[in-house]
Amino acid sequence: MFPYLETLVFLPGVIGVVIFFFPSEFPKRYYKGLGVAVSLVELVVAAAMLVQFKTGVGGYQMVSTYHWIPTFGIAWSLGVDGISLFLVVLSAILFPIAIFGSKETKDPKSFIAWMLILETACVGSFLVLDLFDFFLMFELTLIPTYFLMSNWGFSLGGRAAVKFFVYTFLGSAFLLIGILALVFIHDGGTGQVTFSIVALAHTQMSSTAGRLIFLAFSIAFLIKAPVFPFHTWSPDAYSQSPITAAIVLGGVMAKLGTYGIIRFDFQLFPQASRSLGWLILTLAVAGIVYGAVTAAGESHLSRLVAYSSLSHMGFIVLGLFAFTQIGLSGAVLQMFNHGIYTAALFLLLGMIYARRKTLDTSKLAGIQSKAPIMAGIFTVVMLASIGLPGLNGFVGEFMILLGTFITHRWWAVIGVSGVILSAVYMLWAYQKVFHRRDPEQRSFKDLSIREIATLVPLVILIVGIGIFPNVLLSRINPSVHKVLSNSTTQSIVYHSSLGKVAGR
Amino acid sequence: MLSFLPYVVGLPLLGFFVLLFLGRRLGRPAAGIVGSVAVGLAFAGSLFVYSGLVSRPANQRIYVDRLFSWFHSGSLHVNVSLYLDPLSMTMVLFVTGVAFLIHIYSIGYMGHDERFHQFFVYLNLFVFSMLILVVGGSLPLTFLGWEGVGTCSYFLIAFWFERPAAASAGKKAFIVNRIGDAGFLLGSFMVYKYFGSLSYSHIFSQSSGVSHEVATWISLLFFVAAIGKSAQIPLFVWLVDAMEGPTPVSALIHAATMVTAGVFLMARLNPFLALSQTSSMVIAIVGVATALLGATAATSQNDIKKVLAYSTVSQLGFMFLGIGTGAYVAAIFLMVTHAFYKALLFLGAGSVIHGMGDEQNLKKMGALRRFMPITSVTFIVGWLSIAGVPPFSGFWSKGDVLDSAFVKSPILWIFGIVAALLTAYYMGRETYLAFYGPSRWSDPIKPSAHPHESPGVMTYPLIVLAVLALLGGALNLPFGSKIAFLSNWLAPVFASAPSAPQVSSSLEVILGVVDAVVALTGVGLAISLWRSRWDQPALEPKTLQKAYYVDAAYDAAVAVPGTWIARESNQVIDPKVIDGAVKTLTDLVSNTGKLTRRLQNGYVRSYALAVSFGVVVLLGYMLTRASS
Amino acid sequence: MSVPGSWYLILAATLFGVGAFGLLVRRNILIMFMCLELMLNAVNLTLVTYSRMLNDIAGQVSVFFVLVVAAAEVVVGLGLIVSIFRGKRQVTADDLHILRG
Amino acid sequence: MMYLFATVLNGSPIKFPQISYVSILPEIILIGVAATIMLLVALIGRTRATYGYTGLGVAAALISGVWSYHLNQSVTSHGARSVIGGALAVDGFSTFFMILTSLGLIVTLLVAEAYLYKVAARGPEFVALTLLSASGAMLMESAYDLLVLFIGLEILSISLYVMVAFTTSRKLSKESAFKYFILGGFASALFLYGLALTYGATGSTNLAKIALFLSNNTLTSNGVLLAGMVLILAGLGFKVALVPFQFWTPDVYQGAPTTVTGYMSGVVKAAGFAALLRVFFVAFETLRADWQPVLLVVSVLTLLVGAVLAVVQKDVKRTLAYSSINHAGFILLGLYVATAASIGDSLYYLFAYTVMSSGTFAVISMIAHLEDRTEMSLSLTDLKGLSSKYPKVALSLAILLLAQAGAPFTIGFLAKFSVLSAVIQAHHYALGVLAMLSVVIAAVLYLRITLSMYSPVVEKRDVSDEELVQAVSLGAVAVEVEEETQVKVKSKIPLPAGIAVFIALAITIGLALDANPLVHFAAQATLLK
Amino acid sequence: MIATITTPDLVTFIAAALAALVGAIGVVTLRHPIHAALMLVMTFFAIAVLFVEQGAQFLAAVQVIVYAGAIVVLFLFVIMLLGVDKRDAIVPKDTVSWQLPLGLLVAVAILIELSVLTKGVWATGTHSVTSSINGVSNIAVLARAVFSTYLLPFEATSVLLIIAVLGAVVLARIPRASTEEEIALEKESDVKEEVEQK
Repeated sequence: MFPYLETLVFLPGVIGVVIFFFPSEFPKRYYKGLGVAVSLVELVVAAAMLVQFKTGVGGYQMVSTYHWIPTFGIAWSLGVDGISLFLVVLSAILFPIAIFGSKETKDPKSFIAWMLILETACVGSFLVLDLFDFFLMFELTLIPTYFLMSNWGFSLGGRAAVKFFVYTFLGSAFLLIGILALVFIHDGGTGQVTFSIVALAHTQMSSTAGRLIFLAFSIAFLIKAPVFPFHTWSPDAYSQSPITAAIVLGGVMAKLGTYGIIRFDFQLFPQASRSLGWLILTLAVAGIVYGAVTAAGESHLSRLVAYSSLSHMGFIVLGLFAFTQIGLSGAVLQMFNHGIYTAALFLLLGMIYARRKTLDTSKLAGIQSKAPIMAGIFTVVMLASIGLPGLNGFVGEFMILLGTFITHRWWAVIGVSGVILSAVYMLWAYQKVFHRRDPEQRSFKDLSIREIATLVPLVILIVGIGIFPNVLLSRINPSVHKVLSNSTTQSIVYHSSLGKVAGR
Repeated sequence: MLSFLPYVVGLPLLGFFVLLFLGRRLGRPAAGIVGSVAVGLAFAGSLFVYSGLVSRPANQRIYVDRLFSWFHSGSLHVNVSLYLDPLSMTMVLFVTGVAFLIHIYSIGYMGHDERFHQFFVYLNLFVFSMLILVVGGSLPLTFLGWEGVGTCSYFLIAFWFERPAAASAGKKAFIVNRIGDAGFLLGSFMVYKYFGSLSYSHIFSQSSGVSHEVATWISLLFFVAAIGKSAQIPLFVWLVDAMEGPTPVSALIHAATMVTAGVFLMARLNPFLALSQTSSMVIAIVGVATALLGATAATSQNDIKKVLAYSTVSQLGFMFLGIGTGAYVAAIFLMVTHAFYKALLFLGAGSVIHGMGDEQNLKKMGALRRFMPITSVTFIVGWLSIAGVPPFSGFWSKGDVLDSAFVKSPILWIFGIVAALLTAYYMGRETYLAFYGPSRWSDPIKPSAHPHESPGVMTYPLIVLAVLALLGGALNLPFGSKIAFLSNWLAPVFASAPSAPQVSSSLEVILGVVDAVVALTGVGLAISLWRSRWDQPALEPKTLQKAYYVDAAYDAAVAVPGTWIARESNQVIDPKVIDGAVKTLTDLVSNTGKLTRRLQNGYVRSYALAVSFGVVVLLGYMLTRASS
Repeated sequence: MSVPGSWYLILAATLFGVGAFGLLVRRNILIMFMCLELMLNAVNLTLVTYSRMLNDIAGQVSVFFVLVVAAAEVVVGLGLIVSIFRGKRQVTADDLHILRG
Repeated sequence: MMYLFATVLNGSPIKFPQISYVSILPEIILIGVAATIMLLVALIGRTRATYGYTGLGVAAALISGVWSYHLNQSVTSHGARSVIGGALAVDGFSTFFMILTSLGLIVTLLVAEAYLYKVAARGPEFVALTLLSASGAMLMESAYDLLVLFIGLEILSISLYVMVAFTTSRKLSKESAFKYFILGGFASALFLYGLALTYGATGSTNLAKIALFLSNNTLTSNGVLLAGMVLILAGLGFKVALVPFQFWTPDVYQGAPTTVTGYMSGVVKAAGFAALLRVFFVAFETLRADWQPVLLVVSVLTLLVGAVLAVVQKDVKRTLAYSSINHAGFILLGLYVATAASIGDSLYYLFAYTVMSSGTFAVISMIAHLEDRTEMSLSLTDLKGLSSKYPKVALSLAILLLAQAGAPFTIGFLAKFSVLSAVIQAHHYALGVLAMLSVVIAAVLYLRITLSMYSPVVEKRDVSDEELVQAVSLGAVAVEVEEETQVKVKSKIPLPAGIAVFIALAITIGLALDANPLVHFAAQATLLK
Repeated sequence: MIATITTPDLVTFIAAALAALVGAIGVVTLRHPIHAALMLVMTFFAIAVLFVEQGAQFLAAVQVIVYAGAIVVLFLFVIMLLGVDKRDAIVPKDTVSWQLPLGLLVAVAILIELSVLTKGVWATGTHSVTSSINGVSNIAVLARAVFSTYLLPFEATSVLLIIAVLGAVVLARIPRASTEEEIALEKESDVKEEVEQK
């Protein structure tokens, strides 16, 4: 079989590295095209993988393993399941769009190279089945992002980049300790050093150890997502990144956190995930409300999106820790959806910025009368983000809240308030920016064909998934079911014996 | 024939897409015609579907059309399915019908607007959403329509978004509605939790299985949704602001159809209400209070549309009174007739505004009957109808509601009667201020304002609606069960309801007479007070003008502190407290660094001292380790 | 019988301490350097004493090497000092404290 | 002749030890080539071009490296041996370090080429001194006797004093040379005193004999021994810059010629650690309970001081000096854990660190050359605009710095990972967390340097740091990116330095992608005895 | 134990020890470098005496030749060369106020700690059998050791001497700023550095 996953993981990164070695005579204007082409190839491969993916199966598919550093028990192991599937597809969709929509003129060579490396890091993080590899890829995302942010970002991009890097790195520090602790506890029990998550899933440990390691893992993921109160890097990072990077940051990289929770927290520490779920749920709910309220007071659009992401990621985390099939499926679906509409929002912000050189709501007004198409598309995206039924944001949100309501009623009740508040800040901002009349009556060009072409795929996805979310859900559900049944089986086995699981 | 239902729903959607992509190219009036035709065909189609439904025996008049699976996970299966029963059929019919008329009217009314085609884009989308709302086969699908109409309402209120007031009003409507939506969502969750499904056919077949408490919770949560959508106390404030939208919008959305969705929802969920006397009572009380509040506020408004807006609030209150007292049919009956006469009144008001060159202040009108004969006549029909003067439709429908209120509790009835009296009065006041008395519009500043009758495209819908308002009572005349068409038609829907309160025919006659007298009294009062006068501050107290300052209270209690909290959260808590904590940590590091680096003072002796010091410490430690 | 080795060793330790103390408190570069030599001599004394106490030649051999090292160090060190302070009237270590922090 | 002389003196002949020249060939080559260079200078005279001498030096380093590798191979197949009367050991450990030293030496010499051009008159001497110094390092690394160790240490140090002082026309250079000399002398004295006390306590200076003595005898009074051990620790700790013996490091690193700084941070530190390891794990193995807590405290302090003080610095070389202190703490961490695996991990770390650090200073030195400044105190702001002027240089530096920070797909990451895994495997969780915290703090310093490289030269009003931070956290500003003042300077990157940096980069990334060789290599080097 | 010590030994030891100590203290305290250097010579001599007292005659000789004869002379040369006449006292207004007390404390602490650690037992090693010093003559034993066990370090010291020569050559040849312009530049850079540092 064609090595889909290997191609997906390595293609962009390798080409990205090669680009660094291109001679300086290579014409600068071709780099962007090259970047788009490579990421489109990636998209095609991802689509082919999507077609190959068997529905109704819960486990990993297309698994391949290569023993990388046998001394440390490290293998290079790839595999895809319903949870990672659409995150990979999401990355494959967003990268060509982001690169195509980029307007960076400075040093396009490095820009494209870093973007492609970032794609490898993102896709790799979703596809690897080995904790070491995951950590490697998880960390690797920081470097291109750091450079993109500091070199092509806004005036304070450098500082935001450092803040972002250090903050997330701090989380990773705990993650690494957690990984090692887990591996060596497993080693102590079985005498086998391995980083394979499949093998480590059945590690026996004391509940205290489980909880501590769970927290070590979680802190990294909560920072990455971000979840209240570990979010303060995100407004700075989102607002100071070049739009292209912000798309990836908000669209794809935030999902690394929630993906990590499902893949690692739930599968490796089912006990602790449940016993400490209330803590994370509370943070999630606090984030939903806090993010929305703070967004309402925000006047910078990118920062507003950052706070809204805080709120939305809160929803996703809520769905995860509801520990219901509905909530978890909804959360996985919502990860994809959030990526789509956040990316679209950032693209639109980029277009506004290109015209007005500001994203301050107090300096923008009356765009709708000058640019109805932009306003229309913005409205659709905004409504998707608010969670309007019929658009993609709704189904996930509904399932999350429903799933949470079943097991954690009061958290869901507070979470529902996010539905109200999201309308408040979004419409408020929309009114300021698009409605009213521009007091200075400046000209404002509507979207060009190119820009529309950038946005249309996303709008189609927004509407399409809003109506036919089953296309995704039918692939997501079996894997989610497996995750949940694994964790419940495990919790039973934990009290009796390990034999059953091993036999399964 | 029933299978034609998806096309009925789909036609406005088709219209929407055609107009969205080709609207600008079609230009005017073609875009308007396309929009109207789409809705017109939908109306025709719904008649066709109706004939299919009515041909079935009464107890089998439920048609479920499962189109495709929307989303599923675990035990949750939500389908996109249409659920047609007499209740939704009624809604489909009057929604498409009234909407068709208003579409036609809009061709004239919006004729000069620069975003003419866009108006129809929104209108068609609205009709589609409204249809989904009424025929949706499961709670999420209803919610889709519910949110869809809300969104269209937002678009249309803010249609003239260059005006800050319009933009704000649109936003306000959406946000206030969202509060209700939260109730809807929570209600749905409760339903799923206790029924394991969200589709109506499943829920209704098992509804008797839940406890009183659960039923109360579910019905109250949905009532929260209804309060938002149908502008009841305490969430009615958005509806008055919504008058910033074009008048056809006010007529269609904020009078005839969307705002009644709450009533529809409660009627749809009657099995739960049937199980919970508590929530029924709550609904009735909220309804009658709203009716009274709306009516009193309407007596003192000077804006021609705001009177109608408060009137709508008040009438919706009547409908909820009906729902709360168990008179579902009466509520639906009132809803339908209200759609006729309120649409008529709004369109009439629109005609006046159109003719007056966008003047809305009643105090600057007067004597318009001479210039706008058709408008004034149809408006008067609307007035008498809403006032409940026999034999206009309002008399019959409102009478039914009040009757059941009387049976339930005379106190409710008394409040209802007072509200009815006021209804007749304030509409009379409006009619007199607009069409009678001296003309006050010859404003030297605006000499161009020259009132004129509206074109045929606007007046014909008025005439049709006037006829409907006059004769709409025929739908459910209280003269024996055979003529009570609506009651029979809707009976299967409300079969689970314990028993609609029955009044003895003699009492019914007495109450009818009382109603008529009250209506006439109101009319007489209006005539006597406003026939020759137009400025009576004593009759227009500030408190009523401001609708008991509820809006201001919201500003003070929610908006101002809300803004403050948001700003504080954004500018103080996030950067100073949370990020501040992070920064404190980083500062701790850098300050430690700054302090420690002072030890590195540059003198080589000091470095040697440090080395020696290290040796001293190490030796000191070894002292503890040395064997004796 | 000769004086016990420990006396010598205590003397050496004291010399070492005095040398170290001198290094810590003096600012004349040359004198600091002399203190270093003093410390090396203290070590030499220690080594010779141990050599006697252990009846082992290794200690004396060590002294031999230390002498060579000290010589080399002095040559280079003084060369360094000369090249640094040539033409300056002052050889105070405290003048050299630009690098710090 | 020798034999005759000896017979005359004393009736019995002197038993000369068997000299295995093969085993000390690397040192011999270095010393021999150094001497040859001096001879050539005397014969040919000086030219401004020093290619020839550098070439000779590199060749010597290369050959001695290759030979060390050969020794390493033979040792792994035939087992370790001690040579020349037990004074030297040839084992996996020493050969590992000798290869590392050769590598560092090659990088240093290649980079020095550009620097030497500026001090042309003394170029050959510099090459010779570097070779001699490296031979001292190799001696330290293979020494099996404290006395040999001391001689090696002095060979290394004394030549280093001269190298640091090579550009004394600058005040900073003078100061750093002086400080290094005085403190180095002090440390030597401490070490020597420690040696003397150890000798007194155990009756020998030979590591094996010390170990044997200690395992055979239980001392009733081990005070002298402990004091000796502590003083030796202080003396060696000085060389590898452990807290509190680290004070010289920032000053000297900053003031020394960058080439020499690179050499110090790489080769010298490696040699110091080699000595430390050898002494403590061979001679004082039995005293583990006594020195382990000391190493714990020292390594924690070293980690923290290195990281925390680095982030408040403004000078690039000074910052890197603190970073090297932080690295030393990490290496020591592995020694503290003191399992076979952890020592291998420490060695791996040391190798990675030496390569990365040498490479980093090589780039810094290259920048000095490109900017046409002989020596400089390179502040962070001086680096601004570097990326637009020399993108390749900037990228190389960025990669090396990030590797030092522990970025994935570099040996820097694997190094940190392996040391940490040893720490965690030994259940020192809190220590692991602490170490990672120091890594996070230290990351700031690397990022700050890259940041200034990639930020444009802005000729605008100075905005204070506080203001900027304020602005970021308020998000109130969406200032446009200032137009850069584009200064395209087309200085040519010197080829030798380019090769040096390339070597460093290739190892940094290449040995991370295929990690097995180095992992095995380091693991085998743990065969200490 | 003291009773068994012969008087000449005791007297010699005490005299030499006193001389060494006085010399050392003199080095540390005397203000003028030349005086300090002379005091250093005294210590060296005293130590040489102590070497002889312990049977290390050869080393005593070397000590006198190398230290007193060569090293101190070198010191004196440098003092003359630099023409240092500025005196530096041990206690003048010190820039680092805590240096002196702390230095004293540390030095004393090291001494105390050492003596406590030893508890009078200084040499715990076993007596050597293989390389005993009770040989024919001190020089012969020493030579035997140097050429057998310590051959390698002995050879290595030659490298040290090369370095010493090389170092001296290099350091002596360091070019001074030759032209006036360069001197000006140097001063300027010095000032700049100082400013930067502050």
